[in-house]
Amino acid sequence: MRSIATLLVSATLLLTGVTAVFAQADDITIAVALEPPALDPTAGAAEAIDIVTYQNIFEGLTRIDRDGSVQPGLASDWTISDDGLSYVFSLREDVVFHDGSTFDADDVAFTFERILADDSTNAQKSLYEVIEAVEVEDPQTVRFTLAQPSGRFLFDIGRGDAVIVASESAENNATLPIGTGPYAFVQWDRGSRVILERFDSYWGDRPPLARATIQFIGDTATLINALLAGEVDGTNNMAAEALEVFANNPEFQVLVGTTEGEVVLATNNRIEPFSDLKVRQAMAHAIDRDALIEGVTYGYSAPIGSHFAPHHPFYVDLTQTYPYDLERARTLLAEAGYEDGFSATLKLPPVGYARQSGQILASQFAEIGITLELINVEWAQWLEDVLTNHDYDLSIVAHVEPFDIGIYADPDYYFGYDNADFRELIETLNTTTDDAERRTLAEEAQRILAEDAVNGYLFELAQTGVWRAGLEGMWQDSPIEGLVLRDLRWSE
Amino acid sequence: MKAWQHPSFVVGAALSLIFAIVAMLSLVWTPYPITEIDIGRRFLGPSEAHWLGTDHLGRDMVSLIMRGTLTSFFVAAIAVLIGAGIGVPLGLVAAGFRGRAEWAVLRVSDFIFAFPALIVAILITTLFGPGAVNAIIAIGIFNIPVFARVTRGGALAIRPMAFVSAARLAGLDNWQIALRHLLPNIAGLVIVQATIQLSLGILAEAGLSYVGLGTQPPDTSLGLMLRDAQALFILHPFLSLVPGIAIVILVIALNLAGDGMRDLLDPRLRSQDTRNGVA
Amino acid sequence: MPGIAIRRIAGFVATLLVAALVVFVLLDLLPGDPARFILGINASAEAVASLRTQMGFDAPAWQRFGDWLWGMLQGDFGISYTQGAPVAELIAERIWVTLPLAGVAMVISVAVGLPLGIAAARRRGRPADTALMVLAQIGIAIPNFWFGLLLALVFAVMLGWLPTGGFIPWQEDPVSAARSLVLPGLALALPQAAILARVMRTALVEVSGQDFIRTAEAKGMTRGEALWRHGVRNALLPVITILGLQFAFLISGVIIVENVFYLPGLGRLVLAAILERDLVLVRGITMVLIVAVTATMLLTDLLYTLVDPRVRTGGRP
Amino acid sequence: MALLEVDGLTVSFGDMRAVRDVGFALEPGERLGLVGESGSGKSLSALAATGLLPDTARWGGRIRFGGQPLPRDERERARLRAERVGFVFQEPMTALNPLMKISHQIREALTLSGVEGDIFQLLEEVDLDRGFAERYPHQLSGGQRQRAMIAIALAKRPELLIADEPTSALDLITQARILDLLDELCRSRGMALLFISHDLRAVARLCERVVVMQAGRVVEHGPVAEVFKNPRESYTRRLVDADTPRLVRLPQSRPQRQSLLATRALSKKYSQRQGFLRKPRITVAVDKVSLELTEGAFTALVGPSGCGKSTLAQMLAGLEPSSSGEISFLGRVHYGSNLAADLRRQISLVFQDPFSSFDPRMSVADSLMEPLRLLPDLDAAQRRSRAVEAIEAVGLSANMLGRYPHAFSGGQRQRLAIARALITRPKFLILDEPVSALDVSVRSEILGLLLKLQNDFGLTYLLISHDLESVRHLADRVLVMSAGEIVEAGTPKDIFDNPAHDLTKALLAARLPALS
Repeated sequence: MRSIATLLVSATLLLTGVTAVFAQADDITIAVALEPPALDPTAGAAEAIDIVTYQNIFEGLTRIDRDGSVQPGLASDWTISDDGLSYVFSLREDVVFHDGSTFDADDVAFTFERILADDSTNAQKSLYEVIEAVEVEDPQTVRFTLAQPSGRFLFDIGRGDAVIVASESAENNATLPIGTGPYAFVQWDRGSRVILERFDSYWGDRPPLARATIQFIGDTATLINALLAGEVDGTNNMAAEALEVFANNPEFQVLVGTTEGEVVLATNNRIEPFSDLKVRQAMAHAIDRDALIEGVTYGYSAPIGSHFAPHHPFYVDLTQTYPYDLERARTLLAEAGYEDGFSATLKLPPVGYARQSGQILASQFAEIGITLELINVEWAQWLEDVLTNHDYDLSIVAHVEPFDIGIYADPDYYFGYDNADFRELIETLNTTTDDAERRTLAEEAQRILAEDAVNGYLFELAQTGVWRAGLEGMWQDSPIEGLVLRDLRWSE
Repeated sequence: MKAWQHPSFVVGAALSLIFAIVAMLSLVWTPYPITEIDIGRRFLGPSEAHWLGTDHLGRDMVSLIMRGTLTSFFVAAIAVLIGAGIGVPLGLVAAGFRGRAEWAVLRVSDFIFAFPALIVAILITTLFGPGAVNAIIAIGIFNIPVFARVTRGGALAIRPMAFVSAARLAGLDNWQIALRHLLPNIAGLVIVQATIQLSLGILAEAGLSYVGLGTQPPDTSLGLMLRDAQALFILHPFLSLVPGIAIVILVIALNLAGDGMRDLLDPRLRSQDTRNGVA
Repeated sequence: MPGIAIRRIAGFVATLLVAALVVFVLLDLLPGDPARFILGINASAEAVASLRTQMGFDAPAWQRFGDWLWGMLQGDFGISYTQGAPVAELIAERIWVTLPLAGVAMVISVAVGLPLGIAAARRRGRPADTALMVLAQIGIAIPNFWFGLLLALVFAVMLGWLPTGGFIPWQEDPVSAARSLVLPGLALALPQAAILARVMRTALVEVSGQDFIRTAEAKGMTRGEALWRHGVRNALLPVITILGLQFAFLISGVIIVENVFYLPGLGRLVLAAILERDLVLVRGITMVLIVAVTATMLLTDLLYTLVDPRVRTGGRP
Repeated sequence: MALLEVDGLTVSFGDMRAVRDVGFALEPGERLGLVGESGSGKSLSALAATGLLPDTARWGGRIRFGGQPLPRDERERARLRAERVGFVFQEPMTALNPLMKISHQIREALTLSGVEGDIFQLLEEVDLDRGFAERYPHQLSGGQRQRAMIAIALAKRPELLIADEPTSALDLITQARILDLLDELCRSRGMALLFISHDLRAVARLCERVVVMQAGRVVEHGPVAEVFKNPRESYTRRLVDADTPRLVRLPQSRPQRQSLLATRALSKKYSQRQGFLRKPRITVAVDKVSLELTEGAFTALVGPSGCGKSTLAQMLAGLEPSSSGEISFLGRVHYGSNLAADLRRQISLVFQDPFSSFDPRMSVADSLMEPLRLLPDLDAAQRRSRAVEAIEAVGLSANMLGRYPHAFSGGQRQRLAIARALITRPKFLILDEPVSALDVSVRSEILGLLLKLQNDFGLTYLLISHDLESVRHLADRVLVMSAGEIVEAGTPKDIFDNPAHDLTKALLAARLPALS
């Protein structure tokens, strides 16, 4: 009898004990879909790494702000030589790493040597190969010498791939990240969450929240439940179909913004029939972007007409280059010799937008006689088949790197787009530092891609944040991969 | 006892049959094509044009349920055929030859049982890519030991019967005895097990589809419909309830039919009702 | 008795060896380059090649198999490609979610399934029996991921009694940790409990037709007493066999339910590892799960031997 | 006042009425036999009298125990059984809980009845060594189990012992001992006995009065001596007649002294693995048997169960390989399983159990014609005519060929089994207990048929039986087998008059006295 009573008591405790710990004033739990495989942003491409670490644990010489602009980071100031080949950075003085060691120019040199080393596993190593030399002039000054001028150098060194690490701790950053950021790593319960804590010796403004938990929840339905039950305070990316749950709920705020992700119908320009411009134009005419955007993102995304983010200052609206026109599409197909249409495969990676876009596009292309066979693949297989071996007809994927129009200049890239004029244009663009000139060149590049209909340009992925009411300081847009915590605070 | 006097068998068999007919019908006709996507018509409630409304892509739910049932049935049925096609001969060999053959069959089936089914299913779909075919293979492999055991058990119960010795006396070898006497006498058992594995297969397909490794769009299955509707559960619970309830009813129907068949076929269980009745 | 135990244990070891070989071969066939996966879309071929060498992919297959096996015997499962941490450590972190979860589910299913099965068998043919068996049918037929979500919706979102998911490590807050396992445990246990109830009922009905039950009645017990004192223990024999198999099913169910309740267990780890081509990790977890399932089957075998004197004393096989 | 009074008892399962209007009474200390063939309702009547009917049964009528009506309340009835009635059932193998030690099962009976009793004393009373207390049922032989069962029944010091076919699963020697034990216990304890059996001799051995039942009704009752000596009802008379079959062996039409089959030092050993590393245990089933059968002879092979007689038969029929030794059949040597196909058709076997000897999924015609594959030259018409010939030879009609086995009674099935055995026109027939599974009333019909067929076709018979008495009038030669060896051989007269071996003597001693 006693044991039953004990059992009952413990069961009651279990059921009614501490329920959800509601957010206190300086504490937050944020849900993100993917768990990073490791926590070193300089040794892996996964966006999930940047979500946790970028500008929270680690910082670079520059940092990208919420509007995409380049701001001073660990470098308080810099000068650029007239030929655009030499950059001299003045470093901040009062910076310490989370392990207490001080930050100086040697750390900068170490970081870039590590990126450029032969056995480097930095995913974006090619971006930094423009660097010829990194010289320490004094503990607070570093000089970078470039092989050629680069219009995007300051942006690139502000990316997660180039955050500054210390030689003493770099090796362990995958599991025990030591950076200079406003938040220090506390613990990582694998499969569950990462906990960060405000770093009291941070050089900059003291962030309002003392503690942040990043919880990994992959399943949308589960995420909705967790938000509704008050177990998490927000997420940077809620599946579009579920936004309505929160849109009219006074306990939540929905923040829709842009990202750097252009969703394209990647087309293998190397092979028939896609090597034929008319076929690509016909396909472009057959895409009903509005229906697609409504269907996939419930209207939360912006259409694009070329490979360029709409929120970028250099953006040109080219969505009407090949407007939705089935008649025109059929005519073009006929002109190309495909009166009866053709069949093609569409390889889709395991992300919701790709799988759903694929289904809708297949239905749209069916109208002009193009039969798409949908092949769903996992990322590993996608990387091998599509990206590495170019063994595909069509695919749908989001290119999430900021300002990545340059990928079209590589004829060996998986699109197989080989245009000498475009290559020259991009080369000029890369070495141009003057803003107005850069704008002209970028606009021209967008136009070429749109007219050549290299890929089907679908839409810009939206950032669809859902946050508990009363939370402030979130980034509405996502000009760079990351979830920056420094400005978050609870109102009152 | 006559079949129609067994109410749960009648209910189960009738429901299973209805599902099967509806599923087969989808091969030649559905109210709307299931690949026809019309975003403008999404999330419609039940109406005359769409009896069960439309889903998040504006597809007709009735058509989807029909086709989804077909896929679920098909996957489970082929997996059962694989399991029975390999498992039954293995079981017969084990019971018919005993000795080393039996030892080997038992070890192999123990071995398959020891693998966590879903992990193997995931490995298989990773090897060959996700899709219905690989779901079939994965589920089918786990049906093999089940059928092997049922067959062996049934055949071992038949083997000591005098008519088997009579057949041996008549010059039949082990193979001939297995085919002529053992197999026909355990056919009922195998069919019962097939019904039960069919219902388990449907659940397994749903599970695989849930982790994204089962049926792939634009095709659909009941499990995939459930997965698609999950994130919409709060906004449009109907989209989850329809395939969910369809799975529950279908699985129950198959189980009832299988249990009923077992009652009807197994004279041992039947005679329990008149236990001690003959003395 | 010792002879039987030794034979069973020898079979156990042999099964594991073959399983290790199968797992190794199967995983070596997987398409997709793990190095490419880690480094992503824009990495250079050079970086990929360099990573491959670092990961020791250049040795011949048999040698890698041998190294792996030898390592496992010493508790070294290798280093995860994607997480850079020892696999043994990663598994050790997660296993304290998965095993307790499977355990909770097992306990719930036994605690619910067996009494219901006995109750139904006692009331065989009466409305209570029918009602229980209808419930059992429904329990078997509900896909457990769906049931899990419904549970979360009702008990976590609507009632707020239990968390919707997530997991606080045991050492941090054992009560919270235990609370996190209640709903997933229930979701996992439902079909198992339903199956157990049916097996128990069938077994008991079958046993109740046996002569020794009549003997017990003849001794002066009521039918209920005879079933309880003599029937249940005999009916447990088939149930024990089923329990071993159920553990294997539970392990599969765990993978799905861990996803629904975002529990940091082996199931989610292995799923992610497969998708990321972290072969070392997949292999390690698969082996651990196989060991768990095989060991459970071994245990149920031995338990059977304990319960049934016929097996123990080498009487009837 | 009667101890047990049953009046107008009916028991039914659904629409099936198994017992109708049955009545009998039992005085304290009296012994009553309940006799009938299977399905006559005798066991149900006894179970009904103490409230042990299965749940699915409905009963009506008047049952009084010690003058009081049988309580309606289940617990009260259980109490009655616990304190006043002991039971012994037919199948000792399954009547004991396999998971409990014997001592535990006896103690339970003591506890339930509230009687102070000593387990060892009870075991002693049923002639069981006290060491058996700590054993499990499967570690006991059939006779020992039945003794344990009796000890359980006696534990409560019952006024009435109900014994339901307590010996029919046991061999003859054990049967005689159990009957002796029951007799002695009833006598020493002054216990009443309700003895249910199909065996008239056993009833005559134990009981004072008898009730004869047929198809759920009482057909006759009265003192044993009277009923069995002068049966009034034809049914009873049939039963009594069947007890002493008056079979007439026709004189040998073609007496032949030619050898048909001979064995030399024929042995069969089984090895059973005991454990992973232990040596296998060798069981010798047949031990260097040498025998000879002459053409046209009727030889009986007699021995207790487990003596190896069936294994020997299997080797002779070519179903089992021998471990050593050889068999010479029609002048050609074989070793059991390598019997040549053209010789196989010369040997047939009739099995004990008529219910399992036909594949329920095959028509009678198909089953009968199965052995014809040994005669591949026959065409379809010839095969058909063989089947007709065979089925008519056993007294059934050709239009039954299309039916399935379930449509036939036990006796008919055994006729069909004989027809199948004859279809290849063999010279040699092995009869493995061909009538022991049949009701007594049809046994003599089948035996008569076998004798007639032997005469008609000049067959050589080897009849296997555990019952020496039953072969007395049939065989012209008897072989007695014990523990794998043939221990005695001779004419029935030799054997019965001058038994040499202990086993033979024991078998003869175990015979129950004939009714008349």
